[in-house]
Amino acid sequence: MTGPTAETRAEALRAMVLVRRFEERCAQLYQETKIHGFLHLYVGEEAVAAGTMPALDTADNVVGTYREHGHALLRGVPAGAVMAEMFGRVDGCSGGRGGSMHLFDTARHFYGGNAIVGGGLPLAVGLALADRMKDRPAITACFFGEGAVAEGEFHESMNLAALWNLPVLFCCENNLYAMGTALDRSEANTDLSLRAASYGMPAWPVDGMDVEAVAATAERAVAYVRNSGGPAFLEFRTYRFRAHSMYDPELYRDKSEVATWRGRDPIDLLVERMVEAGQADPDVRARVEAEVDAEIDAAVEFADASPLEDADELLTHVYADVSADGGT
Amino acid sequence: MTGPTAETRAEALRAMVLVRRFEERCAQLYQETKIHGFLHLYVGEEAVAAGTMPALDTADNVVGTYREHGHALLRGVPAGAVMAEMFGRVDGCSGGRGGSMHLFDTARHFYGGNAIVGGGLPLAVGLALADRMKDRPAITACFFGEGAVAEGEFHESMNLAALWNLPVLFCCENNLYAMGTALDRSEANTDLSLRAASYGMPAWPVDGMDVEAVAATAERAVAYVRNSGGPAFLEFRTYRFRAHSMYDPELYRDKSEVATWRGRDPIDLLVERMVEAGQADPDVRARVEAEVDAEIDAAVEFADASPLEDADELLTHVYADVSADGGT
Amino acid sequence: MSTMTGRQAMRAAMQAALQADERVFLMGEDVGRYGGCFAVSTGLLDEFGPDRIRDTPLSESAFVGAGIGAAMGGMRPIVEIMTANFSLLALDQIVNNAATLRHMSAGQCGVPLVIRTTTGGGRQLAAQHSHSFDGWYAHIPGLKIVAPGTIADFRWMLGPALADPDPVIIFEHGGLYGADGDVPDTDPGIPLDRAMVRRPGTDLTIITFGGTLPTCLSAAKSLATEGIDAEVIDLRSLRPLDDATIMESVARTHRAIVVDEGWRSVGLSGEVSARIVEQVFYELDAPVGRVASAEAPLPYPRHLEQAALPSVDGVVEAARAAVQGDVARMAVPGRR
Amino acid sequence: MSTMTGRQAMRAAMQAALQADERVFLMGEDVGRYGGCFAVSTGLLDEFGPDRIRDTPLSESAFVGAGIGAAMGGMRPIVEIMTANFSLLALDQIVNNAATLRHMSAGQCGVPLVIRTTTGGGRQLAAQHSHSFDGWYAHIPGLKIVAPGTIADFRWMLGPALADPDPVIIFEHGGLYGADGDVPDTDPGIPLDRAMVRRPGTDLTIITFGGTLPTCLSAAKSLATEGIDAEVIDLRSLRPLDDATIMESVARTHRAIVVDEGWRSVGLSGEVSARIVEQVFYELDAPVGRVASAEAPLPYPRHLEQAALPSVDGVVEAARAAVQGDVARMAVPGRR
Ligand SMILES: Cc1ncc(C[n+]2csc(CCOP(=O)(O)OP(=O)(O)O)c2C)c(N)n1
Ligand SMILES: Cc1ncc(C[n+]2csc(CCOP(=O)(O)OP(=O)(O)O)c2C)c(N)n1
Ligand SMILES: [Mg+2]
Ligand SMILES: [Mg+2]
Repeated sequence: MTGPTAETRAEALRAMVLVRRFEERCAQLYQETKIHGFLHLYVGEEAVAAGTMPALDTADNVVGTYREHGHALLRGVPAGAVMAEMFGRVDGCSGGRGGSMHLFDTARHFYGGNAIVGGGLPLAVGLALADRMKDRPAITACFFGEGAVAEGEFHESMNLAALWNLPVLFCCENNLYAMGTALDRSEANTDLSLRAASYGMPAWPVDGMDVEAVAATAERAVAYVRNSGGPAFLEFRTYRFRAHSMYDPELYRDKSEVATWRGRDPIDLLVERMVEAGQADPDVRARVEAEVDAEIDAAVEFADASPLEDADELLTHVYADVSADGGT
Repeated sequence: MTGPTAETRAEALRAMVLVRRFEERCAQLYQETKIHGFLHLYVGEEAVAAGTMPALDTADNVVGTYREHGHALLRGVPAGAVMAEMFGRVDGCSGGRGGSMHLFDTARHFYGGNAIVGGGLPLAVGLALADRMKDRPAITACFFGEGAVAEGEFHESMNLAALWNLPVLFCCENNLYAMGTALDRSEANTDLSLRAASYGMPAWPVDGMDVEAVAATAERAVAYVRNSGGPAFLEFRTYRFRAHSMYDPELYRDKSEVATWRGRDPIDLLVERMVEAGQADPDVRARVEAEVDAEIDAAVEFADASPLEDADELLTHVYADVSADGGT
Repeated sequence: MSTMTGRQAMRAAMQAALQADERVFLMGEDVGRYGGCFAVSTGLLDEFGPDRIRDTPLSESAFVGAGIGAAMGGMRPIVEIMTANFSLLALDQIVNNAATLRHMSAGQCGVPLVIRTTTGGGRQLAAQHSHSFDGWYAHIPGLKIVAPGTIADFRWMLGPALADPDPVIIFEHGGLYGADGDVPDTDPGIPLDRAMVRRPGTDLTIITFGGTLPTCLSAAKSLATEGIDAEVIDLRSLRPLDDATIMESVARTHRAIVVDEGWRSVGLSGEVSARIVEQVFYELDAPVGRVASAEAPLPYPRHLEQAALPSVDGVVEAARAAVQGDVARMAVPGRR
Repeated sequence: MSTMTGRQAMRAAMQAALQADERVFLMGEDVGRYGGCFAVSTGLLDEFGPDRIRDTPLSESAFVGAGIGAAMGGMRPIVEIMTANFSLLALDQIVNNAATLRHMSAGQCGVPLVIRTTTGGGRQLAAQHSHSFDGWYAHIPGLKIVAPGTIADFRWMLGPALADPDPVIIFEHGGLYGADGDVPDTDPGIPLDRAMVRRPGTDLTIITFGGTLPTCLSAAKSLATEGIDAEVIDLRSLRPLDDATIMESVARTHRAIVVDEGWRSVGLSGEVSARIVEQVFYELDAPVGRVASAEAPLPYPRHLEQAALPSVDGVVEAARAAVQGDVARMAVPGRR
């Protein structure tokens, strides 16, 4: 097989850099108290979303967690709508009501943004069931962290998807920690792919820092799910470079461990390859950063310009029927 | 190794016949409206409890399901106390408050009697944790049906027991049906022992109709759990001869399938062996039935003679402090 | 008009819904091959097949969550949870997802899901199979909670529930599956959120729903023999509550008691009492009374279980107290 | 007397309990290595080791159930559930086991378990991290529910909770972890189920608990400036409720409002209102008022979240209405 083209690599690079710079800006805006609540950054894990999203069709469904900025952006949710959501403004992709942990864009089949660990898995099974019953060829990609594997909802959902042979691609982002809990203090058997296979579905581990390995595996898995109609499991071995959220003293891991992993920064790895292959010069990263920064500046401006929702709207969308406040 | 002695076999036979006749009497008493509510019979599965209980020490804990009459009786709960419980009388092993599904006898470390499928597994993990923290050598045997394997509580409990290396013996009574749901319509992977092994604990399947195979495997497993301090899983392949409960038209299985399994009645199997080995004559079963029937008659008399609890006691035991009704 | 049991009425309702709309399907434990734990769905598998009558594994959280996802995906699932007690295993999906998705997505994610579950005691099933969480669920914004108390409602509430764009939970009292009742042959078209006066009266208002409606109607009969003319209101919908119907009645009778099989504390009876006080306090000639289940897990033996549940005698007594407890007589210093 | 934050007070309480009784241990998500999601248990791992400060996997049902089993086995577990929202994943164990075991085993299985969980909103954590289920849990017989509203109670409620032979759930409002307060250096010995008058007053009674206690005290201050002397009661225990303290007060002030951060419908505010009506109806000069959270999932943006939560202004308004709404003035036909 011939290596990836310069174009593919340039796109993957741009995708990862966009997410990286976007979130670094979010961290800054959090300090400036423009963003509030919990903010979970994906820094270091960008290759997972950047490699997976291109493998999906527009009609496929995506279900994420509270660490989903990258997934939303790379699914095509405009950076402005994502930033406006973080600012809690009406032009946010969830009308400003959800914030960082609850990004939604059903027009793009992006079903959130779920802040209950494991809570999105049953939804993914149901979305896939609907596609099956309506004879739609779509599949559902469900992202979750390795910490979710200990939840009962993981187990029930894996079994149900396998039992009913539903088109769900389970995307486990194994970044080795659930908040401060290392995988081996959460799972008796840390080989998650083996565990997944015990439900009777194919499971592939993949280097989550290598966007091209991710892309190749994701394509294979998506094709398998679409053709077989049944589920598959992908374990992305990755790492979170930053704190779990903005309030994390990181007592649970050594700086040296973080440093080692930072040495495998997915963006650097790709740039190196591109340079080696003569597909780019060393300062390609700087150029792309400049490009995306312009996009991010525009997003921040857009968000800043967007108004707050009128507080009288508080009860709208509790029910479809506005008159039915359902309560008092 | 030399075969089991006549004594061991006689005891196993008596145990199985006691449970069989006791429950046949219960069915009759249910028709006579002496027993009410849900009544789940163990008929056909007696070899599991009869083979497992002798392997446990008196200080070991037992956690059961709503199909636990046999486990209670063979744990040593007097037949009278069990029958009185079914009658809802004060001398019942749960003071008459629990009925068939909630037999308790903490003096014998029998912790119920749980009517939520899978609901007993976390309790078993906790009982084992207490023994571990108090440096007691006891282990906890937890019985549940194969249907419970689909519950999130099964998954979470298996992982936690394995992760913390707690002395729990998970006893899965695989009778092939959860109410009307056959194993292969409940589990994507029907090899439950393999599934259990994926949590990183030893798992042994065993013929649940052969009381001696059960006893040998249980002894091995109990020894393993006690010595290693860690969990193990036993899958007893057995079959429920009668309806799930008293209201079950049994639309979901063929009479012929039931007949085939009845051909492997654990009591007959043992009697055949004893006769072959010259350890008993063919009418041993009738003799033992006569013996246990006398014991069961006494139990029914005892239950019938036991009074109903005074209705004014309704709120006692909601809390330890009687004065604190906690509500109004 | 035809006569049938609650079981037959709900089966007919599901059958009609399945025939009318191919987006509708039934999913739950033993709804198919077994014929339904309480024989409600018997026969539906043969008519509609395993795709639309789906037996699930014992995975309450996953199959309820799958119902939510399927509803978002354009289906109209009926998810059966065998008894309300087991619904606690799915509560994360119901409260954190079904009830919040539309609001936190600013209207993008509707969840047109119907959950059916069996509620209530009286069948000696003890503390893990007998509880009534109907009123308790009514605390949660984003959910609609209904509880049929007549066989006609067993037949005709499912339609509007399925037509509703939001998650509706139907609490079916196990004691009514075997009860007979008259059922109109065509949809009477009563809105899902409307309470109904089941017996008009002038002396006090008895407010109830579900399994205790028959209890209250019998109590009203016997109260009539002692000259007390009770109006009986069947709430039907616990969330939202039909305040208008309640207040109109209490403003006429000036006396009210609320009867709920759920536990008293922080239950539906307190909510109805509080609303009456908020809205028609100055119409009240006596405190609002409550009849609820004893605050204990329901025990197995019949005599204890019956002692714990609301009874005709208990309702009659509470009604008498409400009628006698007029301000003039009770406001004497001695009573303070 | 020393000054500390709610966080420090609860940490000190756990430290003292762990030192005093070797049966006590703490178990929950990230209570150890991480230092506690809200930094409450920081440092305890170093002092007591991983056996007694147990980090659990993300398995709420299993580790809560394990706490129940360990309590039956003679331990005195403190199980931390990171936020009350996640407790729904463990509700089967809490309601079907912890709350029922003693009763259905006729007293054989006591469950001396303490569950600690963070409750409440106000920190822009949106609809899956902000809800207050404190009052809702108070519906369940077999459980005891407490909610400290003062830093002193953050320090001194854990002891009696651990001494209690039954399951106690402590709802700790996240907003109070960072708040300062005076804490007695020795146990003031207040019974777990006793409500406290935090501010004596004569014109009306404001009944609240937990996170809204400071709100109500501020409201009382500002009411004083307009000549309204409000008594503020801190319930402390939501199950059981201390009726005596409530009724004694309302019988004096003849007016009451209940303030609860939980949703209004079928919540604690309705229960307190109903009990006041049942027990001191003839003492009331005005309807019992309620201030609760708007009936919607809590939204993320600050202005919407604040609009949804009980506020000082909201409490002041409700108090004014209660004081003005005396029977004489409001019972005119026009108002009917
Ligand atoms: C049911 C539930 N329990 C606990 C939490 C608190 N919490 C939020 S994120 C998190 C860690 C999850 O780790 P993992 O699944 O590995 O995802 P990661 O954060 O590493 O991406 C925890 C414990 C939660 N949100 N939901
Ligand atoms: C959580 C829960 N869901 C459903 C039920 C209803 N139910 C009672 S027994 C049973 C079948 C359980 O099958 P299995 O675990 O195989 O045990 P068996 O009855 O075969 O011994 C079901 C579904 C229940 N009691 N609890
Ligand atoms: Mg992780
Ligand atoms: Mg079975």
